Amino acid sequence: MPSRRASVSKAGAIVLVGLGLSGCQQHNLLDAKGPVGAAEANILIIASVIMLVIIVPTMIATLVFAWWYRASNTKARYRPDWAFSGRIELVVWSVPLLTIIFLGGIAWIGAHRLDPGTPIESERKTLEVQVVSLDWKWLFIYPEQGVASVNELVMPAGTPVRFSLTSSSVWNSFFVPKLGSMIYTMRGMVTRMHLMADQEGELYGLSSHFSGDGFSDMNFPVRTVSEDGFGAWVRQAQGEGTRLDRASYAELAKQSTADAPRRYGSVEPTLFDGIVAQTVPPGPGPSAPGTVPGVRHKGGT
Amino acid sequence: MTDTDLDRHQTDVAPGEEYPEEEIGKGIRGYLIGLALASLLTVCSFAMVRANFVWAPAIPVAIIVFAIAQMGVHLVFFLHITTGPDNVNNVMALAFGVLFVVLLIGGSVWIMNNMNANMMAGPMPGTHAH
Amino acid sequence: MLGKLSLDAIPLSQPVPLVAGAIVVLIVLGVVAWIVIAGHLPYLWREWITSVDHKRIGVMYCLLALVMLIRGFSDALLMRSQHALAYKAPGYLPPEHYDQIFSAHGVIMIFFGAMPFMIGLMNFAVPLQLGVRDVAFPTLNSVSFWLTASGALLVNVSLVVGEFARTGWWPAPPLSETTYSPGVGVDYYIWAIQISGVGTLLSGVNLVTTILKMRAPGMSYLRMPMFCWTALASNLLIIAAFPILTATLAMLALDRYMGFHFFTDSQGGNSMMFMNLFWAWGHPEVYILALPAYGVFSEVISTFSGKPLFAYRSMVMATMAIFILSFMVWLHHFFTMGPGGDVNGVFAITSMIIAVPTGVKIFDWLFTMYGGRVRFTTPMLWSLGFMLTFVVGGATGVLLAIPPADFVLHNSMFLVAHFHNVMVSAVLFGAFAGYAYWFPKAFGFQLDEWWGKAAFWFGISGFVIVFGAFYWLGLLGMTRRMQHYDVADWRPWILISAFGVLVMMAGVVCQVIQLVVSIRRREQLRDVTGDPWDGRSLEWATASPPPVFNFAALPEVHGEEAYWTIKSRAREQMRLRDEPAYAPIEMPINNPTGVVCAFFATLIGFAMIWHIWWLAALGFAGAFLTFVVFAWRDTVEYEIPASIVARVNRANRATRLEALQGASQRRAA
Amino acid sequence: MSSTAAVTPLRGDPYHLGHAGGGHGESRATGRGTGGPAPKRIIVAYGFWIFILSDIVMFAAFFAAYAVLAGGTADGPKGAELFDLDNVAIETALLLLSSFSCGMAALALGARRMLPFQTAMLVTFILGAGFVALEFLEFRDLIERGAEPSRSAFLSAFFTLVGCHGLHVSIGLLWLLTMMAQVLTKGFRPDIARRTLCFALFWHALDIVWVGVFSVVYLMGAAP
Ligand code: HEO
Ligand code: HEM
Ligand SMILES: [Cu+2]
Repeated sequence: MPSRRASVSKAGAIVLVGLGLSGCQQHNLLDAKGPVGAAEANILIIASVIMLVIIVPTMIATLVFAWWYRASNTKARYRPDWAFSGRIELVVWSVPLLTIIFLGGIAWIGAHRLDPGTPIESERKTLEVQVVSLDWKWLFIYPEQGVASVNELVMPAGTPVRFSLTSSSVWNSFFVPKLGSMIYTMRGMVTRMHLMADQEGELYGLSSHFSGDGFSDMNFPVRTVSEDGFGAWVRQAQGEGTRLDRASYAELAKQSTADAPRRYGSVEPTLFDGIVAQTVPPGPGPSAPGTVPGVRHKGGT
Repeated sequence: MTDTDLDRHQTDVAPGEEYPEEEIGKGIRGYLIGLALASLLTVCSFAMVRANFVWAPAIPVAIIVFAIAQMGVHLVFFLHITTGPDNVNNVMALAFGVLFVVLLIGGSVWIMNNMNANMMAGPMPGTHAH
Repeated sequence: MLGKLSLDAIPLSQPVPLVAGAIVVLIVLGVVAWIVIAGHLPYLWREWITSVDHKRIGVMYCLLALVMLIRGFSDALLMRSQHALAYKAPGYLPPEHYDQIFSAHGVIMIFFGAMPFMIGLMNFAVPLQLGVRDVAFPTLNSVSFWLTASGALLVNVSLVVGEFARTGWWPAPPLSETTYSPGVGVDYYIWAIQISGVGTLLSGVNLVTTILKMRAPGMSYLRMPMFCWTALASNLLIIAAFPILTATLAMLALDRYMGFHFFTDSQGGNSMMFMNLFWAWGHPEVYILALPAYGVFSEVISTFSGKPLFAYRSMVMATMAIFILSFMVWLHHFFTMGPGGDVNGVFAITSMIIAVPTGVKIFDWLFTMYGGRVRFTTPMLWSLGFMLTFVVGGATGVLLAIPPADFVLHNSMFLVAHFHNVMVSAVLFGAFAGYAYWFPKAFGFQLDEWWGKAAFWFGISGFVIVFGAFYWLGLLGMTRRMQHYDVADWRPWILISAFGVLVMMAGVVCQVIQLVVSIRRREQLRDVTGDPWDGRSLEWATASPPPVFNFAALPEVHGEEAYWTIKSRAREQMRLRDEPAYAPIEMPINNPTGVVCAFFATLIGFAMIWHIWWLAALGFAGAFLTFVVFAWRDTVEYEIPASIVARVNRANRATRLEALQGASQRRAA
Repeated sequence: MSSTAAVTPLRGDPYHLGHAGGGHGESRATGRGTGGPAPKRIIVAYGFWIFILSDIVMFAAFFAAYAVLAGGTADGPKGAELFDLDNVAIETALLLLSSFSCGMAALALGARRMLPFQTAMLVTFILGAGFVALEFLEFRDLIERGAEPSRSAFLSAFFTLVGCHGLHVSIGLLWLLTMMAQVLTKGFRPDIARRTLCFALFWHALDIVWVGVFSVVYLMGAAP
């Protein structure tokens, strides 16, 4: 993605923040940390500005007309029969229409260029990450590295990442606001998305599709690290030893909330495909009331 | 506007007003034509599947065409949609109904086909780089 | 015998819902006891509960809506206070309860707040504006209302018996399937919505038939008031969209009750299909709500600007364009499910096109004020508030309709802000404008302006604060439906929105006070002429409150603004129209079909929710029997003698003549 | 402004498409222009017509679900293995003939002739009941062969779509009996005549839906 666009969007973001809203930069998605997010923020700002050009005068006109033509204003001319003007109608239909043609063009192009399935061009080799949403935590599998992590996403900055996403039970939506696009995770299906981080740092990721009682805890830190840092993290994970196979996955798939991040040193290679193909049993859903820590159940069953 | 005007409009709209009765013979003829046409189309549809003289991929298309034709026959000869009173409204309502039915079925099939295609397991289907 | 129902269903371990439920039950019982003891029951039964008069039914719809809006608002208060407390803390509402609250809030606000309000206003005003005596099917109208009330009752029963859905206002599978929602919450949702949905559908059929087939002599399509046009469009949408919801929820029910596989994630089921079908109803639904509100604004702005609606025909065209377009955009609710660029692109563009006719409406309202004499009454204030805030909500809608923007804003608080921005400013403000505008017509006295204006100023300020904060929270990446959070950046905005809700609450309180004060001061606020606002359409041509038969003789319509034409002529000639020749009038007899049907519907719903099959069968049999008994009646109408018609009409004519002469004397002075 | 022409009863088809003056109120047609509210007969029939259209939209939703889920057989039986087209052909014939006899009943109703009316209604009932019975047997047979609705999404959608139509026909039969009884006891009163015409509308509409069902579900499902 061209960086000029990114800087335009940054300028826009700074303008918005400048409106007395400082101190919120850390999570502001207009200040994106990756090309996808930057392009989306850019579109968001451009479209807003274009619409504001129409909206603000309309609001002002509403106030001005209402005030000037108030019943008590004897200076205003009362035209009780004036109810049509071809010229005004022409303007009234064509201005929104032209604006929409323009915005529609942006939408059409954007829908294709920024479709989550569209790969990101880069000299670096794309990293594969498989994502499984569980009740209520995230599992990230790095098939090429043979490691996996729970509730913690580590990715090298400057390297495009291709996510393949599915769910162990109900739907969720994978979303890292500062990187851009979100996409649903659904059992038995794979959605795909490409993202890239520009710089190292720690970001915030979360589920943006309601998935039940433990939903509020479905967030995770995203650490974007250097390439070396990523290698180090993989080695560290490999050193931790525990293996993610069908048995340990079945344990993991049970409902729980606010699990601390943890890693698996090796992963059964066909696990993700098995989850998608549903040869691995689904997350079991709620068990008997009161057995899930932090989740109490109310009568009714 | 006069009183008699108002009065006329009131009696004009008295509830229960009926149109002169249909002539029975003419009525039966209409239904008979409808029955004959509908039977013909039904037979054609069923024959289409039974007989194997038609190019297979064309069969569903033909069935759809016959179905649409038969629905038309029913509308005209059984529901009297073209001759009933206040026809414009009836036909307009029908047209909107058909529009929404087409939008709903067509839209759903189109959307769901795309979704299913994009969400298949395995490698990315037709990775579309632009 | 009792299916799944047992004492466990009452949440004895949970004080908050139990106390809330107990309070509601006590209030309801108290009101009922008071009615019975004070001896009002026979009157209520005869004149209201069994009434088939469209005006009474309209009023009851609005009353139901007002009560349910307050219930929905208290849910909003609970949610905002929970958030205020739930920073890095569990707050006071555990997730399984909080999840029920936002689900109930959405359901109640949309199905039992906004819908009945709009249907109530249409019921009340449309036949009057068309210059006819009632809707096409008066008894059916009563059935519709009581079925809606039955749905509302079931939702409220879930507060104390069992639980409500924890799946949001659209119960998306697989979360709503039995595996993940084994409780009765989703079943309450399904049956409450199915029952009230039937009511809504029937009322749609009723109003469409009324508008297309029953208009005063001379009232051609292009002479109908704008509100009738928007009502027509809205009810056509009901007819086209509600069956989809019925079918979809039936499929969900079959999945849950009989192990079908429509939306399950196994055996070939497809959960995405639910979203597809739900939004094929859901999007038209938001215009079902918005269109009548647009109609109210058209009436109000034109009346209080003292001018005809600007570019009436353009408005008609825009209304019908919105009607058709609204059926072509539903995918914009799931851009992020991954349908691909082409599908997203097409639906993005169709969605955005709706901005064109809506914009035309905004501009035409603007030019209606231009050259007018604007009176800042309460209904007009609500309308101006709408115009000022709705454009922002509409623009953010267009923003969300751009797929790349939606990819970061979907399901965020930005979206929550968008839809409240449009629903509160269009639907709620529209409802309040219509309420204040037609109240004097319905009851014969005006609402207190001071308290009304106070309600407006508190309401709109609170609204801007709450949802302004929500917009910003969305840009900070906060998603909807969170029970607690641990992001420090969000905290100030959440506290601001909590403050805003308190301001809104002041508005709600003012609104209630307004009603009480107005009832107590009704003699000072009396509207004797039947035309307190100097109105332009036919509802102002009859007395306030209108007699059962609405018009002594159906008015003859000349020109686009039926009553304005009549009134102008009267002012020119300094005399009223000639008295019509009075004739006896046949009106439908009040009957309890509606309330009896709804009784059985409630039984069916409750029995199905708790799997009490015999009770459900009993309910079905009872409902069928009710229909047969209704169909077997021999006399369905009674006659109002011409002498009574004459007396009622002459009384109104006398006050009008007085007003006419008074006005001319003032002008002369 | 007004002419006495409006009072003369209208016959034939004065409302044909493209009739001028729809916009400006000079048309004399009842319900459209200066004529005032339409007569009850038209109001009732039109209201019911609208209701039928909404019912058809509901069927459209079930059709859409069927179209999308027809492939979701979950390795279970497919349509081609299950459907017995002879049975469907008989069902179709029964329903079509019942539509015809229902038309005869409507004509007899118009002519106020009790015996022909009751006979035609009875024939309609028998044909309709035959249809429902055949469908019931078909469903029972399918379930016995293990093709029950909970087997796969395809079967769920199939049973629901076809069953929903069958349910409509059954309700229609109940209604039919009620109308026979009403006409018998109360005669051809206008309100009862109106209701009977609505029933006829309903019955014909169900036949139209059936055309969609046998074409899309059975014939296209059985096609190789
Ligand atoms: C009354 C209710 C109502 C109304 C009127 C609208 C109006 C619009 N809505 Fe909104 N919406 C409503 C209720 C909802 N919407 C939603 C969600 C929603 C989403 C999905 C977002 C997501 O889930 O990620 C999109 C894309 C839109 C788009 C639009 C558009 C384009 C309009 C347009 O109609 C707006 C048109 C108006 C405009 C634009 C302003 C006036 C125009 C002028 C002044 C002309 C000039 C302007 C331009 C040329 C831009 N809506 C949801 C979410 C449900 C949920 O998820 O729970 C609800 C309830
Ligand atoms: C009057 C003031 C109102 C306030 C303060 C308010 C507040 C809220 C809040 C806090 C939420 C939850 C947001 C979240 O998911 O975190 C919400 C959701 C919602 N509100 Fe409101 N609301 C108000 C009025 C309305 C009205 C009038 C309507 C409809 C006509 C409405 C419809 C909804 C809907 C549909 C939801 C979504 C529920 C869901 O997520 O399933 N609200 N509202
Ligand atoms: Cu929408």
